[in-house]
Amino acid sequence: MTTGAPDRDDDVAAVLGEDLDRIRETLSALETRFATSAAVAEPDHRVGLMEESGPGELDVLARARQLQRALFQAGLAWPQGPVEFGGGGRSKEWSLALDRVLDEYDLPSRAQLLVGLHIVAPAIASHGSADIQRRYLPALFRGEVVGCQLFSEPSSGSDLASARTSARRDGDDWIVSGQKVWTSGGHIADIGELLARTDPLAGKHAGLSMFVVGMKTPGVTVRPLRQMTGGAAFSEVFLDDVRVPDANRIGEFGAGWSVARTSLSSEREAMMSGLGPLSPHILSRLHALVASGDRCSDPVIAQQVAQVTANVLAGHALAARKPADWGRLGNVAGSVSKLLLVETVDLIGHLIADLCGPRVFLDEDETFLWSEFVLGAPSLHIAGGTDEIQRNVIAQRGLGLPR
Amino acid sequence: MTTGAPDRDDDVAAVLGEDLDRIRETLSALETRFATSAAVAEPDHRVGLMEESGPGELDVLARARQLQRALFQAGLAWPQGPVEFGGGGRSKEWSLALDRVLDEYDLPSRAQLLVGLHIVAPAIASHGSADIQRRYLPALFRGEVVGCQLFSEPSSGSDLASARTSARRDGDDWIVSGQKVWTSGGHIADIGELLARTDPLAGKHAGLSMFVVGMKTPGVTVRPLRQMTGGAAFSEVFLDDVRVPDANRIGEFGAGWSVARTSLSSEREAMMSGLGPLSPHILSRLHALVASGDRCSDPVIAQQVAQVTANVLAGHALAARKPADWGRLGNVAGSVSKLLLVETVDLIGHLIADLCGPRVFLDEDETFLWSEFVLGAPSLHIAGGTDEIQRNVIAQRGLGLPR
Amino acid sequence: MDLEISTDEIRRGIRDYLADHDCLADVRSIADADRSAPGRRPFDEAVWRGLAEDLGVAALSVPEEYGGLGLGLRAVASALSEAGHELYPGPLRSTASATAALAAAPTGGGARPDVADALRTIASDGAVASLAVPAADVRGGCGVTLDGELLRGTARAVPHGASADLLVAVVDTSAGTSLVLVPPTALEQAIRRSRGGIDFSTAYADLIFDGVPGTVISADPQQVSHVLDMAQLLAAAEQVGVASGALDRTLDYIKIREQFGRVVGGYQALQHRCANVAVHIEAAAALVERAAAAAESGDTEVLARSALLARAAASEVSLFAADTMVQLHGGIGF
Amino acid sequence: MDLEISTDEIRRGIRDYLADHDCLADVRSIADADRSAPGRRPFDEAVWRGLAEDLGVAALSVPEEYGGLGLGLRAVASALSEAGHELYPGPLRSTASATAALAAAPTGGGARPDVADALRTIASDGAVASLAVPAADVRGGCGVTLDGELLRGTARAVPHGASADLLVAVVDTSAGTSLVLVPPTALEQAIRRSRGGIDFSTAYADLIFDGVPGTVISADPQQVSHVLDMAQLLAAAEQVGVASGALDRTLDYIKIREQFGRVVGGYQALQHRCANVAVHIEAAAALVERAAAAAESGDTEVLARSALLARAAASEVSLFAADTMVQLHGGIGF
Repeated sequence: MTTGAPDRDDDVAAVLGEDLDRIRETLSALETRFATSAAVAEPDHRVGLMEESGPGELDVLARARQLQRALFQAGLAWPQGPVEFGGGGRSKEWSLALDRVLDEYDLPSRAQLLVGLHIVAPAIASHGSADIQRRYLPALFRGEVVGCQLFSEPSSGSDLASARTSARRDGDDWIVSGQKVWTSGGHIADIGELLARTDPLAGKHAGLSMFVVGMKTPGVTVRPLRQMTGGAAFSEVFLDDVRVPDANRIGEFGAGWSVARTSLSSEREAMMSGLGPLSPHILSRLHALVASGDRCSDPVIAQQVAQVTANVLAGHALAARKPADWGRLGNVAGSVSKLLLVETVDLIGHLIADLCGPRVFLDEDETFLWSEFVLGAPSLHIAGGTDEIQRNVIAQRGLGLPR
Repeated sequence: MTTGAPDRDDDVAAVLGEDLDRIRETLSALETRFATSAAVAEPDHRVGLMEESGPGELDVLARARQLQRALFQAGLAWPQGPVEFGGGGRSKEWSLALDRVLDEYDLPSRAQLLVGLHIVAPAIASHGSADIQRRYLPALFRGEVVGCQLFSEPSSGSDLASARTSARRDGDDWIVSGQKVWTSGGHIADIGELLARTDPLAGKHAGLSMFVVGMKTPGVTVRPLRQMTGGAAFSEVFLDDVRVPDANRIGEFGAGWSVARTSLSSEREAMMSGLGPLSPHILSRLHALVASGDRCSDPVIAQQVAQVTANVLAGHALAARKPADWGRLGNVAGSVSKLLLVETVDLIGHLIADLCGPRVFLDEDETFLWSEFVLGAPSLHIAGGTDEIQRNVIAQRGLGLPR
Repeated sequence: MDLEISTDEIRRGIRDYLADHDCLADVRSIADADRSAPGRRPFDEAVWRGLAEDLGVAALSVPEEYGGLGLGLRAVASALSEAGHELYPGPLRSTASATAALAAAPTGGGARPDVADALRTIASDGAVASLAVPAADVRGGCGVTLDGELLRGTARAVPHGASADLLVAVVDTSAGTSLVLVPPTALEQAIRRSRGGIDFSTAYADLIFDGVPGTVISADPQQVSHVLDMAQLLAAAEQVGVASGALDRTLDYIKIREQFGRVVGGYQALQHRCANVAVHIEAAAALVERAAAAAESGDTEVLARSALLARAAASEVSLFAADTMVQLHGGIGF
Repeated sequence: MDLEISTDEIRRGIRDYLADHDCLADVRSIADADRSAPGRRPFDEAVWRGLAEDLGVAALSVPEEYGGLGLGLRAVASALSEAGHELYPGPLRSTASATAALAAAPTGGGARPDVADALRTIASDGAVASLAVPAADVRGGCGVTLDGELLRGTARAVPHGASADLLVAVVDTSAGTSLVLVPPTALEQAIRRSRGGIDFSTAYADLIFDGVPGTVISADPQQVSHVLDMAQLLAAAEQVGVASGALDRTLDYIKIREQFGRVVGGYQALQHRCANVAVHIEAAAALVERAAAAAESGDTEVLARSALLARAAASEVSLFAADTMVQLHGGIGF
């Protein structure tokens, strides 16, 4: 078990009840199983905010898939999923409690599966036909299929609904052409959730539909993008007369915008939970960094540490909140959580820079490991919708100010 | 001389040259002259950001007028003014250097004259006829006439150009009716600079003209406004068929908006100088407060003190900057300075609150004296144009972003 | 009793009651009275009685055996948030803090008779109580020492100290810092000096003790610091309410105030500022919820940590929201 | 010579020259080279020679008797701001800092021959110089001690330390912390280890001295701290330039990038953020101007205070401007 993880309530036991013992047994066994191969597979000890492509990437992915399959078999991969597809049929509360227990165990990272599980799957689950649900949901939650998101385009960033990638009908298929960008994990994904314009004559939003596209389909080209951290977590994806069956449509014809909103809001909520950038793993390493330096008794640093701690605890408490407790902000909870998250990540970045000084940007042992975190922080303000978009959403949909 | 005043360059001597000795002689004599009556006239030692009406107010005003007259006679009240009206005919540089020297002397406050000198007078000097200049400028700078500003209305705050107070022509006069608000020193002023709609059919901006109105003219009613500090620095002014001669018009018919902009920009520039809220007097008392407490060695407080010091020095340096050094921001220099000022005042307010804790809001000796400063700080974000308006101005007129 | 439903009922009950009694007008009249003759006039007695007795808010966290509802700090925190939302100027928080201290006192098979009496009078008689705590930068007591069985010294700026019927004080004794109950008969012997100031939503008084009897209800240092943590939590809950009330009033105003031919609430700068306030209110509220839940489940360690973080966050957001309210009201806000 | 006109000429000259040579592309290619084979490649030698020799920027503050222009720190600060604006990755600041240290060395009727030689080679030969200073949290020297006449120890992360022809180092000696000149012949004996990292606009190297000759040019503690102040001021000047370059690039982009059918530069949230950056750039620039003026007029006390405040303000605004640039470019900024 990790040390220094943030504190947690003990009502986990109350929610999970008699399942708890069995869960802990399963997770302990998995911890042991994966620990044996950990030293080999973990490429280095860098602390980054994103999974980036690199030498050890495929090993990490393989371990993530193995873990996901094992959790699925134990009924712990998809607690809220319908029982007929292999889900657990549990409540949201149960699922949140399970996440807390999962946080306690030192298991391989599943970060490369998150887009599929927390962006693609919710869209399919909420809007997809029974057929498409059956085809993709169990496979995603079993770790057999890795998903990515094909939403943004060079000229459609914040204004996502202006997407130009076109899908024109051809018999039972659609022929898709266009360019997508900022696709996390595009190069390792099996399927993509594709937002395309199916009716150029309809309104901006009404002209969109959503599809599942196989990333190995002829006409799909993935080109990784170099980013500020030096790594490549994102890709450009070119779609050149790609044939997608109509059976792969998620939701109604013209309902693409509504499906996209489901995905985006699920993404925001996942980010603030332990699944997002502020994993227990990162937090415990942060605590260790603070404790190791000679400045941990510096009052100026102490103020920053307290602020970070408050934000992290608040974020976890919000992630565990019941929908009813959100009041008028219930429909913008993801945006609230995401703004708190990015503020927290910035605070951590500043804390690290203040603690390490120039050693964070020079190739110094230990401290340089944080450079990717510091350089990665800006991306979180943009990914999943910019801060400006989140504030517009809160003000207009949450606080009732005019659009 | 005050102690603990912010440091200043010694090139004051270079600019003022051989005048410097004579100036110091004059100011020393004035310091001695006013020191004898100081204990009587200063009502208390509270530290506020605005002159507020109260028991000792008229004594303070009388002393301000006496000082102003003495400075005028010594050629130190209106350095940049034309010689034929009693001004000094000096350069801006000379005038700024004089301000620095003035800061060194412990002279009575002239805060109640500032609106007349730094808002009304610049408008008359830039736009007024020779006749109106002759009638008002020397009187303002001699301290014989106290001015106030009649711009804002209940429904015209940030959107000043939507002013509805109407002036209709009647022979050689105008008949003015309407309501003005947030008039600083309205109850002590002799004249007001009045923005009124002279042509309801012309465009929003083109329909405005500017006048000088005597505050004792029949139909003018001044009602002080209670504010957050408990005091009353502002008034409402009701204008009820007030007769104003056309000879009191400042600038052309329909040029009221342009005249107002001169006043507003002059106001902003004056605020950041030693004439504004951050007078050498307040700063030396702040230094004394920091030094007197047991927290002056607290690193968290030290960070705040350093930040305040940096802002104050930067503000003074900007106030002394030559127009050419502003580059593309030359036409929005007042807005830049004002935003820096209000940020500084907020920083000081937080520092005071952190230093004094609850003693700043309880009737405690010494520390409670700062409560007016802390409570007054918010008003500076609004007076002279809100922060939002200043940022719009900087972005659009300075940085060239679209309107 | 289902706590969830209760909490909502409590919130609604208090909000409706206080809205009917226009607290803000009461605060303004207190301020006006003070400005004409400094020295604060007390809160409205009838509103307090209605709140404490008719609505039973004072009894929320009093154990059932002493006539209370036996609810935990989540209910009390909710009540205080509502009172803060309306800027209620009476002794709800001071009474709740003292109640928390009394209810937490070690019982050992039933509370001591004096503690039981104090709880009963709070639950049933609308008694005003307060908690005298040390200043923020002081370790130890509130300025008062217990000398034998008599209290000596001055407790400064005690919330609603002039109106309090009974007091719990953090006091220096020979056994260390302790919690001391000053029952009504004893408190009458204290000299009370009302304090002026600029907080018109809470009255403060210095309480001067010159040989006033008091009884130690706990000398356990952990108990003392647990009580101080609960007081921080309750203050934070009230502040979150103050912040949310300020935001609501701001939203109401900027939805109708027009400049440049449109409502100012349509400007992105104002929308984003309000969104930021909302985010930080939720963060502070989440910390309060967390601390209150920890208090209820008896996890004093989590309470200790999260109560102070909640208080810090709530202080900051209440200032931020109040400042936003002033700014976004323009001149009339000031 | 009228300084005002000169400063403008200097600014324009450097800006035009660096714009012609596309520094940003050079920084990118340095980064690309480093990413494929870690270990930074040096700056473009031809651009440095053009800047130092053809434009005479290296000679700005070298006294006239040693072939320089004899200008003060205001001119040098202006030059560094322009270089920062273009993110020039060569040794301009390191050379300027060393030059300031050499020019400030006590002369007593003409500089010592070794100092004079060093200044001449900087002014006329395009020599790369650097200043090795102690780490921010360290009092004393840069990690190197003078043992008799030989230097021992390691100066870590010296800017452009791998390319430097000569070095001024803050060194611990038996007479206290002193300024030591390491002339070209001596510096050749140091072991140099290039440092990797994520700053592609400045190369760093550790310099290891194992008995390398060096000569004390000043053991006066005030002189040492004056030199460190000047170095802070020059760093601040460069950072102000970096910030203003970031703002300019941001403005260029948001004036053309369209979303929701309009340029994003029309949104109030973005306008206000840019306005805030501009305000803080001017504040930092004003502090730099003030510190530079104090340095020129020999007011070391004002310099000491304002140089550190300028540095702190410039550090903050350069981060703020760079972060704004990344954010307002959206995904392509990252």
